[in-house]
Amino acid sequence: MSLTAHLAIAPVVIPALAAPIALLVMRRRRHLGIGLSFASCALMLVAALVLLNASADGTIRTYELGDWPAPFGIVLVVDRLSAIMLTLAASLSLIAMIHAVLTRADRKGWHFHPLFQFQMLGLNGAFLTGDLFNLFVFFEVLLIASYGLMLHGQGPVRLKAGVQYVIVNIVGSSLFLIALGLLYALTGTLNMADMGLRVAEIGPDDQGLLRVAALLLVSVFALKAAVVPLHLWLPRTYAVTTPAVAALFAIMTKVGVYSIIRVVPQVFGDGAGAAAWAPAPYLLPAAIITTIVGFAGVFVARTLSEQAAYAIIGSTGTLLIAVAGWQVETLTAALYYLVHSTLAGAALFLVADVVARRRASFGNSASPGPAFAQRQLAGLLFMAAAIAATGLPPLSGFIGKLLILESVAGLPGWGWSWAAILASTLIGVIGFARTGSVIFWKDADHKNAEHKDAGHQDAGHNDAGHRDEAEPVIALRRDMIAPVIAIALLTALSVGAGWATAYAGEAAAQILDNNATVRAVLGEG
Amino acid sequence: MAIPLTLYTLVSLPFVVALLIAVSGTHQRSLHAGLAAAGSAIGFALIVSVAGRVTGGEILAVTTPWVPAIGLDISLMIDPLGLMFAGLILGIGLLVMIFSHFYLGKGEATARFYASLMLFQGAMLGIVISGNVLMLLIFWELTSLSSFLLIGFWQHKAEARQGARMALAITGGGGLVLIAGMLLLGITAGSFDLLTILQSGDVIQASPLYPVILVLILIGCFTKSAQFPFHFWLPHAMAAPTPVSAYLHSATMVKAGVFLLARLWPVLSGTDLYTIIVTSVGLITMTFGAWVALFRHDLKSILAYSTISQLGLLVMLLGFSIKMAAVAAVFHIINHAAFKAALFMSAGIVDHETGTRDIRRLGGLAKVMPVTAIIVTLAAAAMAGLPPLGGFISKEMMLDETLEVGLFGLPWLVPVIATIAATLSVGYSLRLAVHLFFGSARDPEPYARAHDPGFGMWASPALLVIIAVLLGFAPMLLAGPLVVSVASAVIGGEAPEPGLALWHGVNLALGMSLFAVAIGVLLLWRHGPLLRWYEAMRHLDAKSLFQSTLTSADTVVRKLIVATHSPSLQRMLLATFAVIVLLIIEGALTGGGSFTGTRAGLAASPVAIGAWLLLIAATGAVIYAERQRFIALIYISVIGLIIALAFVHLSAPDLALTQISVEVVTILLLLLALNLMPKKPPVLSSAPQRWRDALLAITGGLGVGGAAWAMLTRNPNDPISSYHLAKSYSGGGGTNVVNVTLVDFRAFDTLGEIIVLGIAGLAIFALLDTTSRGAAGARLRSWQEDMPHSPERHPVMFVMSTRILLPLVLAAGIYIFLRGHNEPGGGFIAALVVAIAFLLQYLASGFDWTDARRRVGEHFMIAFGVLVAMATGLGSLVFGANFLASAFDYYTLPLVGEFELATALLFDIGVFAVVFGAVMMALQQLSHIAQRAARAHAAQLDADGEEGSP
Amino acid sequence: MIEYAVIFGFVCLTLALALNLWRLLKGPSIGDRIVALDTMVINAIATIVLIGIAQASDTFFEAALLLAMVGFIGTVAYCKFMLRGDIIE
Amino acid sequence: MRRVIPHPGLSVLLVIFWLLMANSLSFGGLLIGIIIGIVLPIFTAPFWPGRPNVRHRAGFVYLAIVLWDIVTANFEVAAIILFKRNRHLKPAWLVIPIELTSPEAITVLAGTISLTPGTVSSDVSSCGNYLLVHALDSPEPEADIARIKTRYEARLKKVFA
Amino acid sequence: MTLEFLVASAIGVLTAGGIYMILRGRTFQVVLGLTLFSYAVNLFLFASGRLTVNRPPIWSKTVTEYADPLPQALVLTAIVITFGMTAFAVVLALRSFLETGSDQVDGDIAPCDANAKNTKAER
Amino acid sequence: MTALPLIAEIVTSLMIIIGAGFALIGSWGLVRLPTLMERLHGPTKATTLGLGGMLIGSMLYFQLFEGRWSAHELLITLFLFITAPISANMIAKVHLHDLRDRRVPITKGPAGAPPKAPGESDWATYEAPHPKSAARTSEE
Ligand code: NA
Ligand code: NA
Repeated sequence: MSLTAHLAIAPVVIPALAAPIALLVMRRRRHLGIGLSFASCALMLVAALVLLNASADGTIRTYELGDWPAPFGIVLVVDRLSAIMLTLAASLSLIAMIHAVLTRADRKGWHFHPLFQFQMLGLNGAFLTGDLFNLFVFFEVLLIASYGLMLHGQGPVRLKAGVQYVIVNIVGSSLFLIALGLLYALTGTLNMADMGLRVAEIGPDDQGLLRVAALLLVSVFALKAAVVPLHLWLPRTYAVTTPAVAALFAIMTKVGVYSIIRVVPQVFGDGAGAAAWAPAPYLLPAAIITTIVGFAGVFVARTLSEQAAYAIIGSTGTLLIAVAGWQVETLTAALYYLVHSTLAGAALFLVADVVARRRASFGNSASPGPAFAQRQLAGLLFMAAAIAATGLPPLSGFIGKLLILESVAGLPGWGWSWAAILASTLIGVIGFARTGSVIFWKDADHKNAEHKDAGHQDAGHNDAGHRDEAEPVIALRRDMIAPVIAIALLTALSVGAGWATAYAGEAAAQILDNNATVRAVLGEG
Repeated sequence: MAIPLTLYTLVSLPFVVALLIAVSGTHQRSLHAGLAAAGSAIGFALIVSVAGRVTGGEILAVTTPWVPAIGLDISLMIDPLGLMFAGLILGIGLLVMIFSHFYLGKGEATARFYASLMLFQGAMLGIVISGNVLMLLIFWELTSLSSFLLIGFWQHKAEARQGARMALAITGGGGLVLIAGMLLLGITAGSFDLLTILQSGDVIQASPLYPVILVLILIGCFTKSAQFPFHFWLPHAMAAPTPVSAYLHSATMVKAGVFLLARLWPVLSGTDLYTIIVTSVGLITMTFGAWVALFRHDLKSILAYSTISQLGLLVMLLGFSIKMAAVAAVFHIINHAAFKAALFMSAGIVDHETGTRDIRRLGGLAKVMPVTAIIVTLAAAAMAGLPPLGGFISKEMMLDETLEVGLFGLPWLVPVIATIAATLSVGYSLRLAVHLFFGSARDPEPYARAHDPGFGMWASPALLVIIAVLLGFAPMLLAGPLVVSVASAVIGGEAPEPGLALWHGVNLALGMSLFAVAIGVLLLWRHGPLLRWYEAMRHLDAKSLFQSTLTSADTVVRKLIVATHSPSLQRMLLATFAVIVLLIIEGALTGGGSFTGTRAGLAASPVAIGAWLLLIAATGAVIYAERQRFIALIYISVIGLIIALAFVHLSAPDLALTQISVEVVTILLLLLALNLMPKKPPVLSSAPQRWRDALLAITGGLGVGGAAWAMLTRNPNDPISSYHLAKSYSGGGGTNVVNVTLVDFRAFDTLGEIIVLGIAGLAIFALLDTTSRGAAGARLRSWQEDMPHSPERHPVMFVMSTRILLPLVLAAGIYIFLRGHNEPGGGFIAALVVAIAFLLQYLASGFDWTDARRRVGEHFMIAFGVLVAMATGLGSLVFGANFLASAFDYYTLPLVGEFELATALLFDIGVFAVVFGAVMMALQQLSHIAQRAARAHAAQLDADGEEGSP
Repeated sequence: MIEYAVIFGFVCLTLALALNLWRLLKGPSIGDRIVALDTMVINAIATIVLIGIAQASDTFFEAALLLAMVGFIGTVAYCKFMLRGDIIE
Repeated sequence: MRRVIPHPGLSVLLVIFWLLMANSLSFGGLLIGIIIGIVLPIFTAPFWPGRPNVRHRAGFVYLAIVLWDIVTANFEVAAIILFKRNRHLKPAWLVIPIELTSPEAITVLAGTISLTPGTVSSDVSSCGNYLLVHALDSPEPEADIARIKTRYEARLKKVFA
Repeated sequence: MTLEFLVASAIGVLTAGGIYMILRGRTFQVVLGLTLFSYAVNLFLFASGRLTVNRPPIWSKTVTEYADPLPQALVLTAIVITFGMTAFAVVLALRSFLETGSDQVDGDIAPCDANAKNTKAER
Repeated sequence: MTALPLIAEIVTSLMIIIGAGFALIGSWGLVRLPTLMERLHGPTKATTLGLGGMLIGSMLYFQLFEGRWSAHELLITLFLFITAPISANMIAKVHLHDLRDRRVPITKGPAGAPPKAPGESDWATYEAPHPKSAARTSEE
């Protein structure tokens, strides 16, 4: 068996090796550790790109761990959707990693690099696995790593927010287990493809239980995706997190969305009796409300990082509007917009950091401060990120929104969807224009400039006395590199939209074609 | 040049130039202006080069697929309409670039200015030569964005920022509505290709969606072209530098709405709905704008309202749905572009040279600024529609067409109002020229400063005025063919012969025109009293209305968002549990089926019932003693014990072992934390809150318990675990199926699981390592023990017993580890047991004593464990098997007998190391915090002291 | 005969556990509760052994052994907490 | 030999422990048991500074006596719990002067006292020369003290000589 | 009285107790609530293999009936993971208390509000 | 089973009954005895003879009925012999601590407050062990 046959496991193996090795070398040889971490991200990207390319022809690759045949062992499934998610995660990881290292955010606490790699391990595992319990395990890996990263740098606000974030997610994980228990009790399997086959054979007497399981499972995913009303954990958590981490977290809600896209058609598709498309009637209204709430948050938020956090919620809502259609076209739109919105969210957090780092005590709050270094450039970056986040042309958000608008047209409730998407875009634009014009255009009058009280400080910053607190005034533009890369990727996503949408379209078709997955996972029989 | 190349060059040139300017450095004023002007000139030349072919009836088009999934192609198309607009954009653009160079001061950020201006030029050009409506939308929104940047160019001015945001909100918002309209249009027409759409007028007008499409598109057009009631952003956009106003807010961007109306004229016009809406909006805007313009004092404000009025005129003409009106509109577009841009530039000159734009402070400037006076007077005459200028001709045509249209069944309505509007136009136009240049100087200060600018500055407006004049004298020669071909493009068929001439004989239109001039002069004469009357009236200030709407929206939404999103864990959890409970209920009710299944139950033994009672009682006790945290903890351990018993009873020995050992470690953790926390906190929630929570809790309990009951009373559905049972020994080499599952069948899960523990250990370390610093350190240093304590730290019996226990428990741990594959046990449980053995030493002999005897760091253990597990997994790759494939075999040694070696054991070593490392890490880090914090602080102080000394 | 002895044993142990619970809930002092818990652990060990006899299986021996090995740690830790606050110092 | 097996008693205990864990006698098991019996005492030596040397024969005698006492005393205490009314109970604190000096020996004595029902070792004096014992029913405390000293402490002195 | 009833009702009671405690609003109680809830969840997951007495999944040639081993393996994994999560939550609760002096999960300044006092909507 | 000697069955049953009986008696003592110090004697019953009986019963059972030599029950006894006195000692210390230092309303019990240790010293619960005392361990 050639090494390429094992490529499917690479996105898991790479960070799983990098993390412990980085942990071992980090204390003595810091640069080696950082280099390792970088190399790992780069290798993950290479592996993901190879898988992306390999999946282009429509082959669904499976990888039976321990050589135990599916459905008895755990199986990894690489289809186009997985490949897209892996590529996205790896790209994002590089951006976040570059930013963390260049801004020295990785030095503001312990174990940034091991935790970061473990986070990637969790993400990649979740995107690869074809086993529902294994999905749970990787959820936990990515969550516990995210707790560590979220609290990186600490400080009271972060700690307080961390408590809430952690507890909500522990509750969510518990609910996941209940749903898993029900599904195993009913179907006797954990393999998703197998489960999809077995739900079709469940008797009428067990339909209620099956539907409960389906709804429970999807609401756990919705909690991760921060769908209203299960979104309340997100705004503060993301707003106070170290920006490089928040940028990486842009993909965390998408894990929830990914899971919905992965599980619902495969397990609760047409054949699932009472559970067939069980979450569908709630998904669209929830998505619409999420969109509005998210961008309303952008409209009223007073700091860039908060705006970014709300933008994440809003974009997830928009994304789910498309997902809720469950058609090839809508899923195409969803996948394209998923990639876009993840990068856009990351760009926003990074730009917020660029601003905060230059405005000292004013942080990234929308209050006029003194002029700061590279203000125009930062403003330009912000504008680009905001354009991306709101979905204005010329960046990919616009194409994404056009895709969604076109694909949902004519579906039930499409008028609401359109209104929500367009209205949310407008309020988002107004919100970003307001904060942007205050931060980048308005100068503080003298009264304001002297008024630098402690409450003003960006919550994300460390308390006094932390070792890296006293950094020199930013003279270099190195912290702009990561956001520029993010925006460049968004540009590439616009320019290559034809190719990207074609790939997404084929991925969408593959998602909805259960038979193909079943054949690939369980064999021809 | 080949046509595709020409088109692509045309549309990309401005962007390239913008980029060049942006990267060319900040102090290159002339270079910036030069690049911008050159870019515009080249573009203009390209347009001129194709003009002949286009006016000759050829449509130049090129298409490259971009996003086929949505029908978005890179499609460019130049027909006469596009040609005319492109010419205006580039021609006036060139003049504006030149003018700007002289207008802008030395310190201005010219790079940003010209880059934004070129960005706008590209976007605007894109709108008019897009061959795909989705492309058009992209450029449409880009003009809003670039206009935002340009209006806000003087960023330090509040009115600039506000004006920019307002313009963005209105035009950007309108653009979004337009998106909806265009998408529906394209979906209805079956294509987003402009030419296809233009040929689908019948289909679209027959569609039930037509009214929706129409209204949506019109909103887009009206917002962009500042039509009532969306007009108010335009006057505030005048905060932009004057060249910007001249370019965007008179000649080009505001015409985008008019352009789109013209572009879609064949598709949308001709219905009653269209005529009524477009005509009345245009009419109202034309009149209203003119009326307000009459009373403004700021030159640019006068011009802004006059622009609104003129745009209304154009919209109205297009709304008539009459071919000849369309011809009139086309001709007026050209006229207006010429005289209005000239006027704006002149306003800029006046501002530049006198330091004010307040018409009340100016007057008699003709003496000191003769050139400017001539330019403005001629342009104003054109605006007033006085002969012999082009404006006169187009106004005549307009008035003539009004006679053809009856609105609301009233044939006189449109002509009468149009005449009134024309009158007002004459009024404000004359006022502009007369009050500026004639009479006496009203304020000596600006007058004293005033003089004509240099040639560079007045050349551009002069050229435009010459065009405006020539358009009156030789309209057919200069504009005739263009107007005809453009009008044909608008109409989508043969345009009627326009007959552009100053003199059409005595007709009603001439009468109306004369009336307008006469009354207009009257208005100027009586302007003073009129102004006092006007200013005595209350005016609805659209800007403050907009601002206050936005502010109150902000306040309300903010209140809502803050109220609902203030970070409250309790709310988050309430929402979560409520959603779950509702969904469980929904699922059960909708799904149907019976609550109790058919599986026969197992009879409960007395000890089971006893244990059950214990568990229920202990749970109740936890709730009851909730705030007495220590006692609640004791009750919790009872529950843990009962659950371990339950696992024993229910054939799950591995789980019992796990439960017992995890329980011990958990209790230690909780006690360590509790020591530094309040032991008995005050009541937090009110009685109603507690009842609410209790209700939710009971419902949740019923739901989950009910689901468990339903599950337990059903027969299993041929679970995959029968395979595991069958293959455990033969395929996995172990008889403990649970362990074989953990280290073999589902070793990947276990890998993830140990990594979770390892990460938890690392994260805990990261979290606690900083405890000695900052607020936490201060709190720890000042921490007062809240209970009286015994002075004895290490009770002798305890210490001595743990010393004999250590080797014994370690031996037990090794045993549990080794036999885990075949009997209950395994790496995880063994690790906990071994960890507990060492924790006992910490507990009895203290942190320092034990820590000093520790040999391997926890970080190493965690890393080592993960690496061992990974290496085991990767090892199988060497043998051509998949990741984590296991191997085992039986060997026989003399005396020893048969024994088994399995790679799973190696994997289990990894499990052991990670679990041990993580558990030790968590407990160690959590113990002795206060003392360690004090010590760390002292060490820090020492270090600081040493650093301070030389 | 052994069956009856086992049933008798289960009844005794169940009663014993119930009595422990009573003391656990009643207190009055913390020490009383800790004693009750400690006794409960021992009775639980006895129960596990008896289950082993009743099921003629020594699969559960490890559970009993483990409880005997580590069950007292809870007791000791609770006591240490009452005495010193910091259980690992 | 001393270096490899510094504490033969502990080593033997571990071998027996291992065989009991395995619950079977096999050569393989014995082999592992011996390895463990050698390795673990060395490995855990730092955690038990000054491991005392024990006289094994005296130790076994002591163990036998204690086991016998446990059985008999248990019946006595059971009788007390079942039949003696609280008001007839005569609980008492016994203060036992001890001559043992090593903490290990004191611990064994205290443990013995606790294991033989009816008495619970409650505390040691801060100088280490008195043991505080609670007796459930001790009408004659002095006699109980004397019994403990002669029956247990005296023998322990021989064990930990 | 069947074992199934005992287990199901115990799961229900533990869930209810857990939810109630989780909603208490102070970190330590919440952690205790999570512990209760996780007991319930582990039992639930375990119960997905149905209840079996005296048939532990230790393979032997002579035995044909076993308890379902898979849920047991899953619960073991779940217990371990829950332990890691609980440990982290406990530490975080303590750390947050030490940093802020409050063990309440709510009632802290939101960054939202902290910045609001310096930031008025621009007029 | 019929082949088995009746005496074996009787002895095994007896051990089980004795074991369970003692466990119950110990727990009953926990309930009925007047204060903590007296109650502390109850668990030592369950520990020693109660559990001991049960374990001997188990050993006999596997030996006689299953035909397996089983002695690992002794290990449980071993561990309990080591751990039970520690538990009792620590609980007694808590009681002593409660009596004098914590001033919680607690009945001293029929035995009253413990006498002060003779000589200069006090009980270790009230006074940290002296530096050279045998009661002092693990201090560095
Ligand atoms: Na597992
Ligand atoms: Na004990």
